[in-house]
Amino acid sequence: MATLVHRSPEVEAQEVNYLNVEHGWKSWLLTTDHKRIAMLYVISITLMFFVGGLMAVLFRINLLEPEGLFSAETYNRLFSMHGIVMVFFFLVPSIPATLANFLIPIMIGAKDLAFPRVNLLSWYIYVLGAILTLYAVVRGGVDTGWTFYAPYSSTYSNSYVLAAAFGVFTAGFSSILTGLNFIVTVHKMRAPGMTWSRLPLFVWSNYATGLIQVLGTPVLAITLLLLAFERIAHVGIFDPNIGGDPILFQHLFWFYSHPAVYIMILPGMGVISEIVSCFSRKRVFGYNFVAFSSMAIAVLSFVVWGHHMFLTGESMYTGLAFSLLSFMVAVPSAIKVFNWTATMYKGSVQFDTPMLYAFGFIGLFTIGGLTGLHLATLGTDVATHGTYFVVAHFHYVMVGGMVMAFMGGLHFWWPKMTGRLYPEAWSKFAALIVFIGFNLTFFPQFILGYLGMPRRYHAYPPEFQALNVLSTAGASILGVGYIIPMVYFIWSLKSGPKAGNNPWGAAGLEWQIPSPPTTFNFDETPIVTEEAYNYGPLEEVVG
Amino acid sequence: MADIVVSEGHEPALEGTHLKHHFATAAQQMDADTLGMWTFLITEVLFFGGMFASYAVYRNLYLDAFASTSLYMNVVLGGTNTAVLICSSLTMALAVRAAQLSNRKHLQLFLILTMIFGAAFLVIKGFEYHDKWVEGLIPGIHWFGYPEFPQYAYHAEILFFLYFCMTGMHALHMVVGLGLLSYLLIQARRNIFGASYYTPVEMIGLYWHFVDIVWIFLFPLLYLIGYHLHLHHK
Amino acid sequence: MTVHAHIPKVGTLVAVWAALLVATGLTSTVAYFDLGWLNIVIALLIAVVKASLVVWIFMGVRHTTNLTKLFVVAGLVWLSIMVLITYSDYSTRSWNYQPQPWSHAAGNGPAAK
Amino acid sequence: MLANVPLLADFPLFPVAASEQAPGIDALYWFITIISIVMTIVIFAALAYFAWVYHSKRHPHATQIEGSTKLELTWSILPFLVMLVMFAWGAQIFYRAQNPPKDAMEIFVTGKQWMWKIQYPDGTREIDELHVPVGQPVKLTMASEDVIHSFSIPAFRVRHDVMPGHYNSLWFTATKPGRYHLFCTEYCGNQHAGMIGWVDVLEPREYANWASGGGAQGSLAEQGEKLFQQNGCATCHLLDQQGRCPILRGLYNKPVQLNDGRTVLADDAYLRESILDPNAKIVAGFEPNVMPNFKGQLSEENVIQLIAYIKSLSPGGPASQQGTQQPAVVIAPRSANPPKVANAAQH
Repeated sequence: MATLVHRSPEVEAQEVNYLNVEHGWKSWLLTTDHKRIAMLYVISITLMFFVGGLMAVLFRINLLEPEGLFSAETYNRLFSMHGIVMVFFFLVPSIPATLANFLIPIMIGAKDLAFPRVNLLSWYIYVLGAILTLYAVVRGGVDTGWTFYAPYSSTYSNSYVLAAAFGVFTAGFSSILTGLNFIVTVHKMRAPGMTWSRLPLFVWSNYATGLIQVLGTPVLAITLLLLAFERIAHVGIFDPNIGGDPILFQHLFWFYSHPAVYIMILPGMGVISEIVSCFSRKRVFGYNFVAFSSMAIAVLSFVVWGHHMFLTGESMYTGLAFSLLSFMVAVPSAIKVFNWTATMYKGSVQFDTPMLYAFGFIGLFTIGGLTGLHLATLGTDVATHGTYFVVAHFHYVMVGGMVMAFMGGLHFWWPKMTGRLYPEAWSKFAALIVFIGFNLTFFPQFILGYLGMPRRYHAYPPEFQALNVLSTAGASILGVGYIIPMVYFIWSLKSGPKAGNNPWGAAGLEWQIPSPPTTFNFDETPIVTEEAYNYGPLEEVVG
Repeated sequence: MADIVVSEGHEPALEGTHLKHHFATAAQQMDADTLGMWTFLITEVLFFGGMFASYAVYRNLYLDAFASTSLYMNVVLGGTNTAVLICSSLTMALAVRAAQLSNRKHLQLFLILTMIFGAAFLVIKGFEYHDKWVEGLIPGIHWFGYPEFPQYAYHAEILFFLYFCMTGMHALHMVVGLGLLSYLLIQARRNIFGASYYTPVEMIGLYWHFVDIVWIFLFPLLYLIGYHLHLHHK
Repeated sequence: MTVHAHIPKVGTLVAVWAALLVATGLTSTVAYFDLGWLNIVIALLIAVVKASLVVWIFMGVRHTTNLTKLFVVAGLVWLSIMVLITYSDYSTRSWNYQPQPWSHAAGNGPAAK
Repeated sequence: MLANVPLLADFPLFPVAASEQAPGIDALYWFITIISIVMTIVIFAALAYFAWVYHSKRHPHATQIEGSTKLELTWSILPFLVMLVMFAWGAQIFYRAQNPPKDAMEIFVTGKQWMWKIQYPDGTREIDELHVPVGQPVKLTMASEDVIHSFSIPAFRVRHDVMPGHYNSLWFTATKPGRYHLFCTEYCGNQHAGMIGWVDVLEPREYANWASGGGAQGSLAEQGEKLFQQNGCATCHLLDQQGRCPILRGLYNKPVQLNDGRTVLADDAYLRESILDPNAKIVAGFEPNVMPNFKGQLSEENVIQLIAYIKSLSPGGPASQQGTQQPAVVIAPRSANPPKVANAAQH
């Protein structure tokens, strides 16, 4: 795809890379290399993922019995901390801070992100936020749900709301800095010849993500700050006792948190574009449409937040507008699914592990997206809002979508990041386990939801037990599915076979440099002369 | 290939010592810095925006209660502060200009003037806060119940809550700005800035102007809501 | 030398400064008169003009790239999305719940003086 | 549906539909679900087919294709048109859900950590139990004492959040006698899962029997009248002549001129605000600070009783108020109100 000018053959043979160029704690903790920072992020978000996952396993165990195995207090704290940790400390930074941090400069032919020190700062801020939140966990947790709805969180809750809220507040700035860095990098750091229409779709989707992070996160920050002041001073603007409106909190909260859903899924969509293209040996069908759909999602995601509030007493007319706009944001997501499918048409399809995850993503995201229609439709939202239907819907998008994409991306670029291959049979087995476990966990919840089982119940009427047991069984399978890759990834670091520059035969600048890359990625700034996904000359034009 | 690891190895220092290793040219670096700063300012706009949205909603719902708070707002001090900030913006703009012209003496002078104006703003703000404390207008913490307008007691509390959040956040930004200006002053003394490199001066200038703009909106929205009701003369 | 170093004239900066001071005086003066709903409109208009002067001249947007201008506009557009849509909820809430067309809803719109 | 199959009786897969609006919502639900299933199958089938036919073993060389604008437009516009149908259908159901019929019987619900308090016009009070007759539209007026709750009856497919500081409402017409769950579906603290109750749908005759058993403390309006006396309201709010405070007779649902020139409607929300925070809106010609503040003194239930009393002072007014002194009138379906007025009032 690109011509690397004056590239000497010794480059392949040389052993110095970003991992071994320096040694010791200090060389990692003070690094400004985007690849090392990405690895720091990989470690920290994996830790948080397992913290959040452990909580999920525990509260699924609680739900085995209708009366609940734990106390209500424990259960409420478990599901709240699960949500907070998973959303703000895993899903939001997952792909942007790790894979995109590692790959964006390489994909556009740059030596680093525009602001390497800001990048390191963002990791420290993330760690600070995580510590604050974990402090809240250790002290006894928070029981407000990840949504922190006032006035429960501001007045009534007896848990560590302030610590958790400040943790999330802090982590928000880490997210802002990452997004800011991507935006500037994509605008200003592209190699000669790397035009916007030649950018890999992964870069497009992360650019769109960056816009949402920059535009949405500050609103969450100020909302949590107002909430904290209200909790400290026992009076404030969401307090109904002085004429404040709790619905205003929801407006401000969802102004960030609905777009945040797209922060969580857009980078995953970018990963899938890369994987599907590579393992179909074919350029992505309708490149322009896929690229612009990312931007359309970024923009439209900011005008649909009210669909979380149809039944709060929000104006019916505003509700109608939000419902209509919510259907509009479904269109660009649908475009992506259709284009990935069409990419395989007349391709040369291979089933390596990343492709299995991509299949999983497309399937589960389709289900997750389509069930979103039930919630965007005013009439059916009345029956499904606040039930397990919603839980199932967003887990299909977040876990079935984003976590699948993250795992797929990790398997795809692991050889590039570490220079090592992982055992193929095990990885395929794990992908299968994840897929089965996931569906077993969350599909029953759609049925539970329409039956009316409310979210966030630590105990429930006995007729819901069978489906809950099924769900818990699935969760344990899912847990196993996530632990297996942990094991073989760590194993591969020392004992995996060497990967070589391009184990998948993929197109893209990142595959033309050594694995692992050297500190500055390229010896010479590459000059790009071709489109992305150049797996061969264009042969056929449909339509 | 040891030379790849040495950061300045490949880059001939064409444009002075301030070019970071990962940029190709000083122009690219400056473009990136400018764009980064503007992106940051956009996040700031939305950060304050959350409070402005709340303000809009409640002003619409409780206009009379909001208007009644004008009795307690010191328009003279608020107006003076507006003028002080505008002056500081001028001196900041002149400081950037001095840096562009490599005029070190003027740069230092204008930076010091900007800091004096900034500090004056904070001192005046401190007096206002003190008055609010004395009058018992701190919602939830030191609130006397708004005896002059009992009909507005509840809703006026919302305005004062917003007042302290908005002006407090603004003052916090001023304090950060003063810190940044001190940093600039130290750098300027060391003669770092000149026509070929003045990005930090320009960037911090942008930040300072932004803080000024926030105040330009806060002044009429918080101090002048019910000014025309002439509550002082009642 | 950097590429687009535009050095503003001292006269321009001082003129903007003077205009800002005058506008501040104007805001306070106008607020002294009871103009009903016009009070807030005029106050906001003056504030927008003042802010534009600062952005355009002091912050040098006049001489920056189109990209920077685009970013400035985008920030304002997003701010207005948030404020206006949130506001629209409150201003249309009463539409549905008032069966009598001849009455005004509580808290709908600024008080008519 | 499936729940009626004996084998699946204790393992339901689909909820009972026990209200007039449930079948409509179910129809829309199935419409969206079936379209979703069809779409899922189409995509899965395409994926499987391409994966099989174009597997690298069978199709070693990919054919590079740019894309197709026609196809892109097709699969953008067609789904959007289908979604517009969903939108319009859903909006129609929602609009109906938001506008209770004028002859609906009104029951009051107060959410409080962690129980539902139900008050009937005849003065009966219950906790976590709601009794309604078959075939009678019922409007629930809901208030919260503390945090946000959400009142939901899955078998009726109705739900609405209960916001502190607001009156919220929902309505339904039960169609099948039986006993159904009611849930709180907005997380409200420790015993959120304990805010489960039952809805008993009774045949009209049984309901009349049940209703005649209640009301020992007098009707809701009578309870309100008692409160009105106890709290000293009657000393200033004289019934037939101007006292220090406005006359309340005939006030309900009438426009009120305020001292700042605005006109507001004396509906439930206004009355509630005027009881809890009397200075917020002063009627033209009256002084502020005459009436004490009842915030913290009266519970939401008390306020509901007082409002019922004030309503009872305006018999035969233009819209929606009930003849609360006579429970029999309330129960009798579709009586009392002249439909003309009700219709005219809708727009």
